[in-house]
Amino acid sequence: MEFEFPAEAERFRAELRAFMDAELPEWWKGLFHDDDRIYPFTREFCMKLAERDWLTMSWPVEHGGVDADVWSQMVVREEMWAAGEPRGPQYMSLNYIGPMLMEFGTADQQERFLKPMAAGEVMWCQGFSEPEAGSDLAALSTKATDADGCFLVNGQKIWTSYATAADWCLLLCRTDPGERKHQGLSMLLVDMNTPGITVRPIDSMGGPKEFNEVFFDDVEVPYDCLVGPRGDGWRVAMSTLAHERVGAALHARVKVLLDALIEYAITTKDENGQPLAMRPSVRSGLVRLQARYRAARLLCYRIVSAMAAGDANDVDPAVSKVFSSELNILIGNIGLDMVGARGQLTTGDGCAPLDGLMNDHWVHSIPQPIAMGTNEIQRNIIAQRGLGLPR
Amino acid sequence: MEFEFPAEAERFRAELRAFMDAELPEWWKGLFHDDDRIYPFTREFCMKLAERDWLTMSWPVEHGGVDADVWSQMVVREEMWAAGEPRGPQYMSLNYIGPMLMEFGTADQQERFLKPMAAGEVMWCQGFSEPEAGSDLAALSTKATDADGCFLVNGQKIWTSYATAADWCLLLCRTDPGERKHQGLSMLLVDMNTPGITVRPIDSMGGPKEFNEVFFDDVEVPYDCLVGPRGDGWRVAMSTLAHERVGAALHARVKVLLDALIEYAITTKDENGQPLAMRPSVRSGLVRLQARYRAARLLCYRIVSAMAAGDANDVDPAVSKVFSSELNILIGNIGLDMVGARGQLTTGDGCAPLDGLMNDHWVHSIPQPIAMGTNEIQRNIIAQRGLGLPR
Amino acid sequence: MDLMLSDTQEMIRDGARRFLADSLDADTVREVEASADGVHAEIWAQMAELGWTALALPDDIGGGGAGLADLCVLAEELGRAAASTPLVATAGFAAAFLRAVEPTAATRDLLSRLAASDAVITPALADVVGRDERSAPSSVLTETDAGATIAGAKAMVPYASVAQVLLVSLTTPDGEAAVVAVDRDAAGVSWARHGATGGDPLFHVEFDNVDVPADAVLARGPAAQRAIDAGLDAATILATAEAVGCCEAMIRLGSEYASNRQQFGRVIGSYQAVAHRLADMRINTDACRLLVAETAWLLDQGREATLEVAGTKVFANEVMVDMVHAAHTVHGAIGYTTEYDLQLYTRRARAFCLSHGDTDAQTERAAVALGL
Amino acid sequence: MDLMLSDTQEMIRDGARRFLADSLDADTVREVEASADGVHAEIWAQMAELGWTALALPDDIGGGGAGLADLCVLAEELGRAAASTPLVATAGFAAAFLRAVEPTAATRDLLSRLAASDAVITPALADVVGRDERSAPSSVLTETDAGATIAGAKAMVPYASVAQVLLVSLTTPDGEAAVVAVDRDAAGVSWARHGATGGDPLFHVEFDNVDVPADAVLARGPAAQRAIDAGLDAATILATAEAVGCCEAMIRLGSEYASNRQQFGRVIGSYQAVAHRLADMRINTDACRLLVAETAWLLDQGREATLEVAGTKVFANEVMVDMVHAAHTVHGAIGYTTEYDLQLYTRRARAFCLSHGDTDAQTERAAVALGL
Repeated sequence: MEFEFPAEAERFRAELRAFMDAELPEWWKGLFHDDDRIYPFTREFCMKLAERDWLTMSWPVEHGGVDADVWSQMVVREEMWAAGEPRGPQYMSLNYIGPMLMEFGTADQQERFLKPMAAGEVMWCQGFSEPEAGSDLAALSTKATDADGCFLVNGQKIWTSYATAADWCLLLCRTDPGERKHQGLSMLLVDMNTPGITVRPIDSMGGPKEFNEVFFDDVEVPYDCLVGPRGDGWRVAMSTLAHERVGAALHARVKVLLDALIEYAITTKDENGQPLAMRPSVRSGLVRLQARYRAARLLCYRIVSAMAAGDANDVDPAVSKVFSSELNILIGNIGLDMVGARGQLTTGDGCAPLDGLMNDHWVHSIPQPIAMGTNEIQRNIIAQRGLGLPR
Repeated sequence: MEFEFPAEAERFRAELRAFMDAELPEWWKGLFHDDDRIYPFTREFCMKLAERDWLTMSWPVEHGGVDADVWSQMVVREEMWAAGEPRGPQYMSLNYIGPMLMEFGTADQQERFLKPMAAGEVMWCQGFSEPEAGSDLAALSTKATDADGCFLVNGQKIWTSYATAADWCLLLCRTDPGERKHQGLSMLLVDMNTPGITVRPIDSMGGPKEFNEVFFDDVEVPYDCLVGPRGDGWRVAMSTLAHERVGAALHARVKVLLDALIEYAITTKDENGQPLAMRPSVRSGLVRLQARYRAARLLCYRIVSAMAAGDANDVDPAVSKVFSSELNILIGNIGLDMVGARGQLTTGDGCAPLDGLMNDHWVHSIPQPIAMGTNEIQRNIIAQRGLGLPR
Repeated sequence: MDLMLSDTQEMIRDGARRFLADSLDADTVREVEASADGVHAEIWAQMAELGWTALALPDDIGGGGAGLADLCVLAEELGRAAASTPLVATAGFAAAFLRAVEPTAATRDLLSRLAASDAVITPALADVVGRDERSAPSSVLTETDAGATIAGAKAMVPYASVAQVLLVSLTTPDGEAAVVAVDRDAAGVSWARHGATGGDPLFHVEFDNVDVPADAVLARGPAAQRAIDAGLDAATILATAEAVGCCEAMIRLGSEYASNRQQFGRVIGSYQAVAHRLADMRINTDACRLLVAETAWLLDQGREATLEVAGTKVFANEVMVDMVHAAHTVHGAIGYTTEYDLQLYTRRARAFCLSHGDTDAQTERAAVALGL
Repeated sequence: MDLMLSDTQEMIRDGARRFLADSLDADTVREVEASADGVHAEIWAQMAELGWTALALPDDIGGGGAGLADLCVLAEELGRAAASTPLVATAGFAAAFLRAVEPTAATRDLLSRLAASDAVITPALADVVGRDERSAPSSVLTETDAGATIAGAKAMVPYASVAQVLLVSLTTPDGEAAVVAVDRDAAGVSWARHGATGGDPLFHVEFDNVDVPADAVLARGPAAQRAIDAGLDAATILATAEAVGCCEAMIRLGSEYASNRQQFGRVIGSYQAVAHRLADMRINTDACRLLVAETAWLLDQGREATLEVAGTKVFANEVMVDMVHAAHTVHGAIGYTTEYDLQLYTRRARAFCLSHGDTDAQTERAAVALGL
């Protein structure tokens, strides 16, 4: 066992941080905020990452990557997530849409789609969930039927982040009948500028930009935009989601918040001149968070270690996801209690402690136990695949 | 609304406490401990209660009670449970076996069985659970078949508290076939001295006296010991269990422990002469427990208020049971942490804080979320009957 | 001992529920939240007309002669409807504060305005630099020949833009506490709304050498502190009753959603992960309501109830934080959208946990009251 | 960064698991618990023979040259089997303590006895009147012409009846801390077993003016305190590894039971109330194990790790208390019986949470280490 990053990964981290310090503008607070500058900025930022070979560094050289080792990839994930994911939607392209194309795409598709991804020029969104198909994804009903030399897509997707800005959509839909509901699905690549696509933003507690509904009304999708075998989209999707789960470094944001809270506790004094850090609840709260941060980080690294050792399994990512998302909830709540009554004031209010950081995090933490497979589904996976319990 | 006991109930409480202070011997620590004096003492104690009309005071006058009001009954429940239930198994006779006989028994059965109960002369045990029928009580398989002018009982019961000391057993068994599993059950009154009954004590974490298995091997039970309609035992049992749940004053023990912990915190000093009460974790722990104790008490009183108002429901007892049993777990754990490392020492060890009270309570609290219908079953009841959720 | 609602309480509950069902739907709540004052002025006016806001004031001054326990029944209904009104500030804090200070012509006048339901009187306690309402203020009261002058700034003042009178806590040059009734329209008073996540509109209020008459100083020294505590205790319990109403709404929404939403061919409410979370919400909400009722009853009896007020708040803070996340878990993504109503309640519940004395402050008060 | 077990660690794990499966079934654990010494002497002797108890001592003194991280793998296996051995006391505390003090002939001798696996050396730190191991002792060390004399009484001394040497913390007449190696068989030493719920036999040990040679005083003043801390840190992490093993056993028993027990026509493990509790146990146990591994690795590197030791203990205390009750919930009544094995583990896990620095003590150490 070894609990340090390789020296070259740490050197890379320092370089990357310096780059980000220089590139991230003052106004940048993270991806899901109400600011029109966000998506254009992420595109620009990704192109700069691409110039340095840092955008798709984990990809093989043939596809525009540099075959980076797993710990350098972890450095990227951590630093980006800590900074509120300035890559915007493109983390999806490089983490799992690209790898999916490498696994299931034709040579033509790889040539056509991977290059722009590696250059940081294209934004993708993911069209999986539907109103009636959330945890039960295989219940989806968006249909692609055969028309004149192309698919004709009709249906509706929901919770599609980035759909207002995206150039392409990775669409899971039903092309064929099947005996069981996860049969007959196919994965399509859909140009978001195709006529018949309507995007309706859904306002959320986190702001007006977080989710969308996407409606497909007789949308023509060329046959050469089918990835993987027709009717075998479920397998493609599952492989994709497995990549998605590995990509999350949810602990990295916790570290940012924890450092901010520790500094706040040390530097903030009450009217008797006593620093907040002397309050017993603050001491025990920060100690609990610090230990849990360590655990969340190690649970995430375990997945990578196992992958590197060729010993990956389905359960470890589920364990990590539940633990890290609940830690994000916990730090929001402990942090709000720490800063006190004014924690309910929002970013920009002159009286808001830490300029509303804890309130902002609290709001954005709410969907974490729900997103990327609810924690209930994860616990089912742990119980059934990890402990052998019956369904 | 009114949040005080009636004055006469409080007067009665003072009288009862004085009586118990005089009657409870030094060695008495509660019902489930390893001491042969316990059951004989409870019998003696109950006869003294009976002399004062306090044993079955809730019963109607015709059956040996004094028609006591509900709040005086609550006083009895609280004081007895606070003192570790010195009535022993007889709380069952007066709380629900007697009332069950009043509801379902024949005049002869009432004459025969209620008198000795009211006199405090008889101990009953409850033979419901079986190895394969726990939460799923209706799955029980102990059979009573028809023989020469009597039932012949064969089967096995488990978790039968007091079976080593009991004179009679309230036995739920299967007399007839039924389409559904809760049909064909009957309630029998079984003399524990009948040949064919074998009692095997099951040692538990709480000591050697807490549970038993009871084996029935061709046990003859006269037909006149059937209570309620043959085959309708499920209804009799459900009515009985409803009475059982109302009877619990689990909060009363919490009050005893809380008072002991508060006193301990105030009087115990660390090596710097600082009382334990100045520790932040002790302060917040005791405050949390105190608020929860109040809530547990009120949730219990709500059941009684609703009954008194003729407005009882199934959900309130379930709410009360979950809350109070979890509070008993919580006070065990907070209490152990408060007294520190030596909390793991057992009663009688000279170094054990509070003579092992918290350790003793911790052990005995473990089955509380399981007993009297597991908290999972109670939550099902709350969700289904209280919130209208589907099964 | 009787924990059933009284006939009066049932009447209040049913009346309020009917009234709010007719006059306040969720879209109206959204409009109110987006409005400049952040208050539902009409509902407040109608509540005043119905005599509800003066319900708990003595009948000899023209109030309803009922108790705080009765008012809590009303507050719970407001919480269920996510209604934003100055009830907690005015009928909670101001009424209890004014009844706790030494009676003067000025306090009698303010009380009779409350009883006549024609004033919003709101506390301005937390200084801009302080932590909360109980932190010693740095805003200053200086006596003058004509009366007194106040200078400073307050944060988190509820409903300041619709208030007629502010009850402002101050420190005198010799370090004594004082509370002054300030005409909100007096020269030198200005206000700006905070951005905040909860349901009550909160304001930053500046006092730029505001002159007040001598009789506007309602209390000084320990008496001022005691009266503030009395006001805060009543407000805390009333706010907890509102929060209980929010929890009831969360349970209602969650139960409806879980009874209809299907996944994997089953209604999700049949999964224990969902059903048991809702059951726990039921349990903790019931516990909170009973703690509120008992505490309000004790206050109505004039009993010392610091332990009960503070303990109730500590318990409510703890369980409501959990309930907020449980409610979102039950709903999945839909509950996070602003189109759906859940967020109206979860934001209010979370803000409640931070308000009216946080867990640290109330734990310490309760611990002292427990003799620790 | 590599969180997979090393080859050595896999070998230790597999070897220990095989060995314990062959030599220690649950009935034997019950016999050991009921025995006078409360220790599985044979297993200890065989572990010594296999070189496991000296595994983490440097090879230049005859140890195995491995690290605490490796020893933790062994400790977890002992926990899974509910084995009671002096590993934590001897290979944990004593070894780390002796390596932390100024080397003398006496410490070298003790270390070589540990390396040769022919001594049980156990800490006697907590005074009868103190709270825990870190409380300043009132037991006294007085210097004499011939060496020193110690007087006092210690509580909670693990494995005293099978120990050869006790490492006793004392206070000198001028208030300085000191640690003395006392021959357990020296005149004036007497012991009696505590009644306790955990797995380690604990003893009350009296020192009735016990004479020791001058070189038995191993450390004094701040150096003594630092060495005690080093010993306690190693013992804490090793004990946490054992407790992780207990949790693994609780998960194993719970999963087996839930996979077989039927109620309402379904295996109870198919109910989320059961399955998700077990899943949470899996999550928290994994988290504990990784925290233990990282912390042991830091200690092996000679890094400052107070924050990590203390934080790991705080986390373990919190989650293990929950896991104990979750495990009993999964099992229902059967888990409460002594015939069933669950109680062997839950009693150990709960006692662990109270031992090796309770949450208060470790929280404070961690908070200081965090810079608070």
